[in-house]
Amino acid sequence: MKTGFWNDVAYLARRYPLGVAGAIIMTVFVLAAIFAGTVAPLDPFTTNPKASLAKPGGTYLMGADMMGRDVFSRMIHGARISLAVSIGATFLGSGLGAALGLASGYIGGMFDLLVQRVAEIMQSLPLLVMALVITASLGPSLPNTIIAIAIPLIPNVARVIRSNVLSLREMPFVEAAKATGMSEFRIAVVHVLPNTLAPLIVLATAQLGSTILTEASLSFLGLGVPEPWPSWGRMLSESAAEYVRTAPWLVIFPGLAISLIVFGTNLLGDALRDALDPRQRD
Amino acid sequence: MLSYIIRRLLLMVVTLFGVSIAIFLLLRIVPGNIADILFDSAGLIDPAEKKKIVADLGLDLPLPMQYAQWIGGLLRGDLGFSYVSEKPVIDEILPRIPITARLAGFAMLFSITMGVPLGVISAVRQNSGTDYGLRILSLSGLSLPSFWLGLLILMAFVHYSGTIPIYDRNASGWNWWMLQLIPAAAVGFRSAALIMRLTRSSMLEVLRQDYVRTARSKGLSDGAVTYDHALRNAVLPVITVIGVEAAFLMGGLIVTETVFNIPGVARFLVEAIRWRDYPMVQNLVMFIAFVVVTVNLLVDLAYMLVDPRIRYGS
Amino acid sequence: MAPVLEVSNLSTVFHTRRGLVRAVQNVSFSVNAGETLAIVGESGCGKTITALSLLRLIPMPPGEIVSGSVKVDGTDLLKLSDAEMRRARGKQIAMIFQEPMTALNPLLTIGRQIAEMVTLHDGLGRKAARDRAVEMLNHVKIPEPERRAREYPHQMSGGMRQRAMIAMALACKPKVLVADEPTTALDVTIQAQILDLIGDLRREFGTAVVLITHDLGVVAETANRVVVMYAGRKVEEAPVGEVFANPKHPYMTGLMSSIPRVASARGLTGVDATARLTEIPGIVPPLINLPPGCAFSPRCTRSEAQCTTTLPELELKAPDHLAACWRA
Amino acid sequence: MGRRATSIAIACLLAISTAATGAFAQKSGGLLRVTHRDNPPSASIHEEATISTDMPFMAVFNNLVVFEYGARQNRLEQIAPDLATSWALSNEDRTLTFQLRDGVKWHDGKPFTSADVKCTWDTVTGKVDGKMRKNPHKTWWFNIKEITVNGPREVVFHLKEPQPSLLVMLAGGFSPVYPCHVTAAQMRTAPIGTGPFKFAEFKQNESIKLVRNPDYWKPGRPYLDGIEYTIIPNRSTAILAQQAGKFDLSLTGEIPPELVKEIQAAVPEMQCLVQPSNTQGNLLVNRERPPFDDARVRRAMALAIDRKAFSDILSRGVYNIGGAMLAPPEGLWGWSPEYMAAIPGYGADVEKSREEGRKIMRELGYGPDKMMPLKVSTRNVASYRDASVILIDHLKTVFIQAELEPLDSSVWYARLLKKDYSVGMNVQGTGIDDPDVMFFENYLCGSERNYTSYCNPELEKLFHQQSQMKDQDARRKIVWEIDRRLQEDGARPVVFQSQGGTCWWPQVKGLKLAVNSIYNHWRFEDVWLDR
Repeated sequence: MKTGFWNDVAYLARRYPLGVAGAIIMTVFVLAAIFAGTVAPLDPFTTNPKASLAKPGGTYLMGADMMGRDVFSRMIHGARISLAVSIGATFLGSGLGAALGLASGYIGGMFDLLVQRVAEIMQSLPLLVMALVITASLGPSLPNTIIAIAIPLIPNVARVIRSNVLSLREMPFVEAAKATGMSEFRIAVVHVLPNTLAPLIVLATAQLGSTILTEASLSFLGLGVPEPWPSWGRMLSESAAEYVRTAPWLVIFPGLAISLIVFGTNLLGDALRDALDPRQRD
Repeated sequence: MLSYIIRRLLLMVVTLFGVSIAIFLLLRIVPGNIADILFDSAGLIDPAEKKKIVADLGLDLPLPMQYAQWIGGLLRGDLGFSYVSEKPVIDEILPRIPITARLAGFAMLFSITMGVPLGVISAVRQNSGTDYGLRILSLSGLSLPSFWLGLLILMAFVHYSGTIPIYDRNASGWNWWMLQLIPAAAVGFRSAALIMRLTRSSMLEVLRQDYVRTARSKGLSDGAVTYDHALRNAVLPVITVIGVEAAFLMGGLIVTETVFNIPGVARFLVEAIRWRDYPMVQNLVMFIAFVVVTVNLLVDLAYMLVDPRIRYGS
Repeated sequence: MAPVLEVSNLSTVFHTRRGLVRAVQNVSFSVNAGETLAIVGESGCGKTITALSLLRLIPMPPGEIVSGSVKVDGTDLLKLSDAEMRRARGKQIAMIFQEPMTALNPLLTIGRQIAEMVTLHDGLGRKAARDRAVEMLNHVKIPEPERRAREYPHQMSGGMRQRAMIAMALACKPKVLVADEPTTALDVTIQAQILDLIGDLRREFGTAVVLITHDLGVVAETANRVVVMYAGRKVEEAPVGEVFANPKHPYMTGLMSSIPRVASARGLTGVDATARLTEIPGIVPPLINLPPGCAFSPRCTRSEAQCTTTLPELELKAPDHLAACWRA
Repeated sequence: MGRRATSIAIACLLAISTAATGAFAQKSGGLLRVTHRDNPPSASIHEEATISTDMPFMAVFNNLVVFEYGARQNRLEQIAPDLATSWALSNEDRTLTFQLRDGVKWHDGKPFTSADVKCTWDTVTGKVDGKMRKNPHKTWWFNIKEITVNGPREVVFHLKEPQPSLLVMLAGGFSPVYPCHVTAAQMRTAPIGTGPFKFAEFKQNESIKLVRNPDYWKPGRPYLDGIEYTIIPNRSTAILAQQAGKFDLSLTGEIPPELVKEIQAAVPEMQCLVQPSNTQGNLLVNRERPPFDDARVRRAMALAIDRKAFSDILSRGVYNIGGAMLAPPEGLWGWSPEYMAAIPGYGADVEKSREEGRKIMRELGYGPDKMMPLKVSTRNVASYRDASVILIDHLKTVFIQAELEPLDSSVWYARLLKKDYSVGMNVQGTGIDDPDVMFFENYLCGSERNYTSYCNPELEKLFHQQSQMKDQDARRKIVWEIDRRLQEDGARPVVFQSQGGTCWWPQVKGLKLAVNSIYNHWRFEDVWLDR
């Protein structure tokens, strides 16, 4: 059994080398996030006037920011924030979207019509505008940032799941389940839901990266996860960008981290799409 | 066909109506109104003065009445006055539209002219070095934060050429083109990457189709097969994505207009939200929503034009 | 009379991550002008790959034609340059496909797709090519050809589309027509019409037809000669009457016994028409790592020790009747 | 070291200005291009308290009097005529009479008269409803009883008590004379003044344009054809654009000291001045909410603050350390270094102060294992947040575990007003370097900007006493005493006094900045371009 599993892993690794690269990148970041406390050499919040804008090297592997805080330690703790935002928002958005799409596709009728209209309304409001208004009304904080980024994800997910459900409803096994007198709800949960998981996972992975970028954009515009939490977006925007000439490390490292993790999620997302959703396979 | 368009137009009206309610309510959920912001900017609060402003602007009226006033005006073509500049909203919005429209247009143009051919090349040379290179390029396009990219571009320009490609309304000639194209490329990079990926996978899908084999069995050259038979089919999903991107592009425009200091509607909208300038935000969002649904309609019509299966209904 | 199409020792392989797939091995056959050769077998036995190999339409990579020759009027297609091969396709050797819905480009009109062929090969101008397209549509008995030429594939029925496909394939009067399961996707009544049409045109143009099918009924009605393929190899070849009357390979026997219609329709002997319909147990083996002996032996009711160890050669088992079986 | 940077900059400045006045080669013409950081809330200087409005629109107007242009500091002793040609005190210094300039016209052609002056101050004192949306400088005029006119060329300010500083406030950039015949709404959008430049255009979030007033009453002025402010909210973009030569001058006080160094390293010919930006970081403690109603807790917090660290981190040591009043050498009223060293919390030995703070907290039952939890509220703006982060870090040294609560700007002042906070970090601006402005605006019992509700009637008597004093040196002694007591009481501990840089290309001539205020030298009538 075990060798079978590892064989499969080896096969997948050969089949999707880029996906493996993505998975490795993600794993590194996730591990860094989980063990941030142990990995980070310094406290990410402690300011130190003597280390203000210290160059990379020595105690400060990636230099220090204006406040004399260690950039490397902040990057590692920042992985927590960025991953929390992206995973949280993706889960929340995809979860709500899937529930809505499932209900809408399955119940149909007026409810479906209503959900579709609402989705259309949400999609014609620019995403960043919605996120801006939501963060402004809830106030800047980590959970609020997650909510603000998650809500605009809902309509897209709901639509994909809905169309999936509509085609699944016509499938023989659903017909068969109906014939056995299974309740509609049970059919929806037992038969239809698991079959929407593959596209859902594909869609969610694709969203992971873009949520990180949205958080970075929000931070750039002065919203997003507030100080002193070291979100990468916050780190490379605002004051950091101003010191780019004397202290380019303030901009380069967080920017690279964002690009790298988004790159990783995209690689992984592509591979997952290939593996799970044959219709979209390259 | 005609009835379809009429149906779509009706749905558009319903959607826009929904958008108007949504934005109206959203804005009023947000804590603080223009009076708070004005007082914040002056660093003090005199409750009496604040109350007066609120009353002057009609912000103490019941919500349905405020909504009716706004929509009533909107239907008559009267967008009201900006709370901040105290000028007619229309005068604030109109001059900014061409600026953003140009940027968005060039960005879209950039992303299509880059994305489609590169996607085709990538698909035709599937699994070659070129393909891998292009795929990594497109993935990085989706991975770079656009404002970061914009900042790096600015920095590079200042460093190497001593000029800075930020908006300059007096620019002309070659300079004008540079100032249009550089931000357009910065904002269009992501869309280009997206279109490239989509073109590639769509193209690969199409290249597997029977009719491509048929075309080759007829003795057509690879070029004719790829561009005449396959590409035509492959761009169909790309067209839909262009529609979806129209709404997404707005987000990119906001940060790009900020980085390149372009006085367009996108950045203006963010400022208006910050100032709680309701008439400005409401009407701008309505305008943007209108553009988005119109683009979607146009995309669907274009789709019909290109795809006979939909045109003649099956 | 020299055969128009002469295929000898054709072998095609696919390089996959799981190993080398020998899709076609040492297949030889020939077809005379105006004749029909049927290639039969279950799906997965290499028929379609053989057909595609004739036009060099195998995707390369992963596919590769490793040996053999495909001579049309004495010219070996496999030795042509890519450009020469493109000129040969459609002009020398044309093909029609199984699924007329997907084999036609949905975004181009029927007329344009036919016209494209003649513009390419016969250098006709736009107008002339268009007239030729209409003429060909007329030829394949499509009513209102003028109007139909302006229509898109999805506006036509399946049978109509296959007619259009045939019109396209024959537009340049190719010497060889490869028809890959041309009727499988069609209704039974339409099937007969299409087969009749192919037959008529074959006689009219003197085209040599290679008909790929798994339907022995079709074979019985249209073919002159039959090639039976199994697991990428030719296992039997004979004139149509001979093969039905006197099948030598147990695989052919098995195929025939699973289709009562053949027997009853033609009243052929050798198969008990009243016998219970039997299916061949098992499936076509995957073409990777085939066993050393006869590939059919695991499914064969008459298999014996030799079958599993040594590959049987094709031998004349009767006049003009080749088969590869130790037990035949 | 920050001190040195400033003094070099000043020396530089003096060198340029003498060179400029020495050679009578002023050239006319040219458009002065200036960067701007944000959209001014309006064009009406009387309604705003920000440099965003003051700097671009000051050149549209004239005051009654102005600070002498080119003087190192804005001070009572160096006040020059503007629309008033002369002024005199009488009635035991309770009556201030101005003789007004003849033949001055508003930009719309109407003549300027004493009625305009009366009108302006009747409005800002609240006597007349001028339809202004807000009136942030109302407290400056607490002492004005009445304004009367004596013919079109004479206006009289009747004061409740003698107040020499009134002239200082009248000379500041925030005290332009408004036309009586123009509505407040128009003053906010398209102002009319008598100044050297006429308002031409104000595009929201885009640009502000002024053009030369050909009928300016001062002959031969201004030199420039116009001034254009381009709004660039992103500071790095603005700085890069100026370095690339797209702009001649930056919005004053906007460039952090550290970046000024960076700019001058990159472009050595760029002229820059780093000077106090008239804003200070305050620790606001809600003394009504437990446990901060306990003076010992407030004192422990005050002892935890390392002001030098704030200055070092935020500005590489450039920010001034002082009390409520701007510290010397730039400020007129701040403590001398010797005086300051004796004030608790300002001593050199921070560790000693913190040890004392820890002792207090231990007595209250806190320790390393039992930290006092706390929320530090602040505005969600970089300068506020950065200061709060440092504050939180410092509070840890006295067993206080604080967490940052960033608030949207619209919520921040509402929360302050409702006293809905425990500890806040505020950055507060003051228009003029004068004790009357500072004390009456911020520390008077019941004043609107007295966020912490600090109320000390005894000290308030001193406020009035210093206000009425004519001898400025004697007055300074009292001001020091007031300031010391404010800090000792922890009324609103001043953590740092910010500085900011202004940069311009050498072709900008005749620009003379006073060092103790950023608000008062933007008339631009003497500025010219050597291009």
